[in-house]
Amino acid sequence: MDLSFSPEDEAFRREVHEFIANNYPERLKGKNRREFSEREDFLAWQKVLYKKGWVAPLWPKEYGGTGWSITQRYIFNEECARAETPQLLAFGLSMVGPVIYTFGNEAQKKRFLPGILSAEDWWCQGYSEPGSGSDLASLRTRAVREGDHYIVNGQKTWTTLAQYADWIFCLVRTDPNVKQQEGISFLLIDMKTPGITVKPIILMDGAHEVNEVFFDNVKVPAENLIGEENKGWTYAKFLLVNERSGIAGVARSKKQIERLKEIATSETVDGTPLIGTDEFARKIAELEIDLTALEFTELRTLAQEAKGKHAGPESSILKIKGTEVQQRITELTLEAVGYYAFPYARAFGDNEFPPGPDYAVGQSGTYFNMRKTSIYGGSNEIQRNIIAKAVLGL
Amino acid sequence: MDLSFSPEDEAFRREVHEFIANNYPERLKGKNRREFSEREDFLAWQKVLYKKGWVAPLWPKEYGGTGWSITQRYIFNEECARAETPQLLAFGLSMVGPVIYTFGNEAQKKRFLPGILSAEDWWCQGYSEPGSGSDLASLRTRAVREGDHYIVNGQKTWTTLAQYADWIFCLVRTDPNVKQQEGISFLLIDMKTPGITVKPIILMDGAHEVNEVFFDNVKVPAENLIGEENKGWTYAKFLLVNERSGIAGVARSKKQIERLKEIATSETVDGTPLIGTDEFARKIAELEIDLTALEFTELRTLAQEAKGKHAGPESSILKIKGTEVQQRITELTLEAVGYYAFPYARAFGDNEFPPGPDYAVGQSGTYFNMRKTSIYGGSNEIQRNIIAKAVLGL
Amino acid sequence: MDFSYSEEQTLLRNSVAKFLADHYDFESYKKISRSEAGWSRSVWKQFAELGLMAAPLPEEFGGLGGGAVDTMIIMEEFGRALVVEPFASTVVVGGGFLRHGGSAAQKEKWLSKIADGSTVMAFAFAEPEGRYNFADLTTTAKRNGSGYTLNGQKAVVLNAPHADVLIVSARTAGGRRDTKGVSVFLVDRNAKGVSTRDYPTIDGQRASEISFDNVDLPAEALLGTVDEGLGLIERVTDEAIAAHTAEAAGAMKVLLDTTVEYTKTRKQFGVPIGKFQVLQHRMVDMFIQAEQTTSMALMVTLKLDEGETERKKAASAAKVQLGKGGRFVGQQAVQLHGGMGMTDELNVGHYFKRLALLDTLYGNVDHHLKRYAALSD
Amino acid sequence: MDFSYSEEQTLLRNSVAKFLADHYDFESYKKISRSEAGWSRSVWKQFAELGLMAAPLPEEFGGLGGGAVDTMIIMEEFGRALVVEPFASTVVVGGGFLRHGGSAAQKEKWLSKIADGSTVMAFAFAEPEGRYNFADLTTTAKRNGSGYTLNGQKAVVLNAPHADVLIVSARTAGGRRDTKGVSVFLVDRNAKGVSTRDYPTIDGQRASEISFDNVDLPAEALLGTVDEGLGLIERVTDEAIAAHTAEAAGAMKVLLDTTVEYTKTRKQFGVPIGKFQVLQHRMVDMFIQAEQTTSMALMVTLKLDEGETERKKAASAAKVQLGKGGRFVGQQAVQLHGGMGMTDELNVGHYFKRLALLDTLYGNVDHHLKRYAALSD
Repeated sequence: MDLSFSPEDEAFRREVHEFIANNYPERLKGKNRREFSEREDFLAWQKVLYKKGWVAPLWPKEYGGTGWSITQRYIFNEECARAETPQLLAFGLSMVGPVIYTFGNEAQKKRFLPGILSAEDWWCQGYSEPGSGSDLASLRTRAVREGDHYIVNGQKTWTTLAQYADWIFCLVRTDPNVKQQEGISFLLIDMKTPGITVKPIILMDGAHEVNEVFFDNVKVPAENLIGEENKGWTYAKFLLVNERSGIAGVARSKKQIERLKEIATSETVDGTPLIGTDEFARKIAELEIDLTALEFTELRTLAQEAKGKHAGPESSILKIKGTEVQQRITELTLEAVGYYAFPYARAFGDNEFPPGPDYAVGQSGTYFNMRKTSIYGGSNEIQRNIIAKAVLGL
Repeated sequence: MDLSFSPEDEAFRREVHEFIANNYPERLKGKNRREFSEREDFLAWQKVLYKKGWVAPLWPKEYGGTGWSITQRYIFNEECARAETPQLLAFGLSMVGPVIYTFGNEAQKKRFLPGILSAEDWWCQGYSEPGSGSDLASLRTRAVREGDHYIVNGQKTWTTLAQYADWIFCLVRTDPNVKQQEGISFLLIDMKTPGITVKPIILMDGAHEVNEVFFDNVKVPAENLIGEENKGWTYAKFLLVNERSGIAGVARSKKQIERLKEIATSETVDGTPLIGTDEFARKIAELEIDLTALEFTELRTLAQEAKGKHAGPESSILKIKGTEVQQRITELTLEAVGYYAFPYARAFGDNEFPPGPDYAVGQSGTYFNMRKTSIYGGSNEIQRNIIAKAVLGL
Repeated sequence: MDFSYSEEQTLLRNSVAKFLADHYDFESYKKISRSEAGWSRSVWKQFAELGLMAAPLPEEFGGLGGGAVDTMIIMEEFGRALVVEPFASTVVVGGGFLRHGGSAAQKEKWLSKIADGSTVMAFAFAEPEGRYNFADLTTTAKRNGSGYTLNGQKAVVLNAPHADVLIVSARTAGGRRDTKGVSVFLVDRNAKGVSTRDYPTIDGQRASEISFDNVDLPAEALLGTVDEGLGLIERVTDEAIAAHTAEAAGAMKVLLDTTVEYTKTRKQFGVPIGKFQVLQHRMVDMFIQAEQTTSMALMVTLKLDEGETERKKAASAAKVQLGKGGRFVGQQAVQLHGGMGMTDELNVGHYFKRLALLDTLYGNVDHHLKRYAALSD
Repeated sequence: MDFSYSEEQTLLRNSVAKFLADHYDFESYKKISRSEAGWSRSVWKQFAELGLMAAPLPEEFGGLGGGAVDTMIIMEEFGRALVVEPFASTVVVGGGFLRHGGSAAQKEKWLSKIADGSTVMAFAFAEPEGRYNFADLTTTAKRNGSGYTLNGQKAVVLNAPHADVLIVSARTAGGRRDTKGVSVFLVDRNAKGVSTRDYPTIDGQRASEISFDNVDLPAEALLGTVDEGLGLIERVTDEAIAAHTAEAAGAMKVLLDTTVEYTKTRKQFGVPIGKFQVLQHRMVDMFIQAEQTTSMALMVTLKLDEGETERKKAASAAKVQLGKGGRFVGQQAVQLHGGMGMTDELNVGHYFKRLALLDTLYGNVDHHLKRYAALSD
């Protein structure tokens, strides 16, 4: 039991720190995620990390992972968050990548893993459908085997950034005559295949982040099937648990709280900084304390994992508390900026400055947008169902 | 739409105020409910009100009610709460009384209503059983008709102050072969009947408030059946809704908040009164605001009732918010008294002064004890089920 | 005490509700709020024809004398329909300043114009660094002969782009944040030296940043007593809070109804999600919040003419309930609609955003908790 | 960073758990806590024989050198069993004062007595009007030759009835609440001028009101540097907070397990109530609170030897989690047990009461939120 960092760890921290300082892409400087508009904005940082070999700390070394200890991963995350590097998109690196190296065949690993690491291939996720949100297994997109191809028909929705994607990994129904979970397969589909249409969904903050994806007789080579036909539910669940474990976002939230504190130092109430008022100071303290507890809950989970125990249903706690903290940060930020939360930031052109201080711009949009976090990736209600059943045995 | 009081109302307020001042029983002065130990403590105030004809403001005038307007009832409640008169026990006046005058026959009305009003008969409630809490209809106490008697066997529990009771009103199963709700009858039982045993249950604050009541071949005259045999569930539900409507306890809670504020004025933090600290002032403000909203929700409900609409399932909101406010008051009072919440007040004899200021004595016990309010009378979860089903149609 | 609506009040509610049902459904709202102008002058005229602007105003100045209860009725229905037209800023705030602060001549001149819909007003009180303190002013009005010269900046002035007249708070004496020395003026939006930057707000309304650059104000621009404007502002904004509490209650009820309906039809795991107990109880808590907000709207409306402390406490209490209740109901409505609740297409997000704005307007929960606590001492 | 327990630590946990399972079930707890003495000297001796008092103490003074992690392990198990014996006040607080403030002679004299179980200590810090400020003292210790004369009143001194030695905070200089001028003394409970009034506490422990009436203290009664005791008190009580956070985590886990078990067997409407989704999610939230409290116990334990600010923040953060989590878990355990949860007969109420006491001890949630916020500036 020990919280301290070894001299090697400290050296590693310096290395990461310097690497970021020296290699952070010019095009991203001063931009934040809400200003990313082009494909390259999302990929620039991943490409830098890829060259360094640091793009996939969670992957096994043989497939391109870094082989870092928990402590090193912790340090790396902290340094990235501190420097406010953009978060890498999860769809390739955290979602389909691990599915491929765990359940894919050699040809698939060879074909797909390099493109995921290098960001040459942009992946998106074809899980949700209009009729199936939390009840994922009720999905209806059909894939019918015809010779060495599947013919896919149906619709996916809430597909994040599909407008940029090269590939989509899909859950499809290959056997409609068995129990729901037993007739699902996991298919990789080239987004350029004829018959695929992407239609934007605009969210309440005005963002075009998610899409509907329609499949009209889309021909997919059978070699793009992961694992066995009709065993897709197993891989899907593996991916969901894997997704949960990274979702706490502790290092990022720490940084966001720092930002919030800066804002609350600039904003004043009757001449005193907002952060100097009892009520706001207490709210921030409560938030930080919640985050500290979450951080150590995550560290305890990671320590278990390091001993070879795979993250189990307990990791749902990280999703629940992680998103609660993230949402609360945006809520307090909204409070902090006062009336300047009102202007609709997206109404202003690229070269216009919206009214109010810079830090206030878009904060209400972020607050609205972040409501999604307790809905996606298995809603927080579903996560509680999981804990109730799998951990408490209810 | 008008909040003001007419000159007549103001005159009524003065009348109530003076009546209380002149007639409050000597034996109760300076005592609070937690110090009531004898039967007469609970009844003294009821007897005074009975003589004045003010004991049952909610009853129809013909049965001994006061015929007051909503405003007068509001004023009466406020004045009683202000003077901290003890609350009258609900079992006779609010529970079985209305059942008897609504569903009982003339003989029953004549036999029982006067004793309820005069407090000559102490009533207790035989609803809950060890196996049936929220699921009241699953009760198993049996009553078998034999000639002009019922023979009752079974057990009731959580029977408040049964140790003093003359009568118990019971839900009993008279037909075990039909749907649960359809085989229940409503029976009035003399507590002195042979075969009845009362066993105390001690609560976590050390109080003897509730009991188990055992029935071993208890012979009950058939004339003590209310309404029809096997229709008891209808009367039981009527009683539960009736109980809910009085449960908000707004006037009492106002007074309790006043007390809390007095305590928070005496207690100091680094030399300033606790109530002068931002955080405590805000907590009290939140509580008062919640109570104000509840007060007007109750007034809106009463206004509907005055138009002849019987209190419906919406009244569950009064139970939920009323008990939440009551519990929160005890929670904040516990916080206010600091370390002097620790001494176990019941360990001290009648002539011993427990340590700490007078106002601190027994506050932790009250906090623990008040947890019952979200459990009894249909738990707050059950109340939410009721609203979900009956109001929202879910 | 009497909690029943008069026949006229019931008629008023029915006629507003019917008009909005016929002419102001969600699609109309979207169309109007996204139009270049950001409001509909024709709807505004129809409101006037229905007598809505006149309803709460005094009879001697072209009103119908319905007072705050009429305002409450209208605003609750407006909240249900997401109305963006400047009723609150014109009738409640503008009308309020004139009723409580206007000279006989000012009342004569302006109240009838408000009542017949020919004038739109907006209240310019906030400043970039003033937050929720109405006395925290850097805008100044300096004596200039019999009139004043106005200089300064106002921030996020709701409805200003539609307004003919701005009601502007400015310092006429004392230092920043002094309670004495605040005055209120009627300013022609097209006056020389007034420049505005107009933009849409997050909830489909319009607002402006406004600068006043040596704007000449005649003596009759002053509303109420010079230097004593703070009490007037508090009184009028307390009335506005009452109106917006009713508006919020209306919005919450729509969110509740929409959510209940949605969960009855949306199926997951083979059953309507409204059958899941956790969601049922969540909706019950939404119901409770909507009911408590309705109660608070009534409470504050009926207490507006009581003593100053009572009125202020009532308004702050209502605003706290509006803020907390609105946040809870809005967030849960989105949550229970799942992904669909996040979209621009559904009405849910729009009500959520309106409630978020109302949460902040005239001071957020923290501000009003503090105000309430200070008044309770 | 390393989060794994050593083999010795795992052994320690197992042996404590086994001893308590064999000798300290709920019935034993009730019997002990309701006995005249209010604790069991024989259990205390057995704790000593198991090496529990020695476990965290330094090896050079008869300890086993296990430090704060051993304390955490022991206290979590004690929390599970509702142990009333004065381990925290003797080993954590008493031991802590000696380790951080004791002279070589004091350590020599006392630590071995603590380690072998022959001395019991209690910490007399609170005063009737001092609330949670350790410097808010009216008790005084005046120079008297080479020693001191102690006068004053201490309130609600936990475990004092069992104690041989009292650790007493008193003012040696400065005014009430000055941070400088606080000193700490070892006082024989049987010394002349010490009088106590003993009583049971709500959670089955014992406490005393103590007055000191011209109690003569020798020079060697002083712990640490004269006038500089406040820092020492904060350090030691932060360590105590770490221990009690572990205790609370243990208590919460029992409440969670008990509640889960109860709802699996208790049937209503024909199904186990644990099948109702609302109760399931409530228990999940209890689980989350118990896990977060466990994490906080670990966090603060590992940060006790970091810099002062880090340590204080860690302790205050843990105490906030203890307070909030304990209240939620306790209240919900009672609620989900229904009427049974209200009774003295079941263990639920007893854990609930212990958690309520721990919520207040060394400062409640409000106090520690404020302390945390002040340290974050």
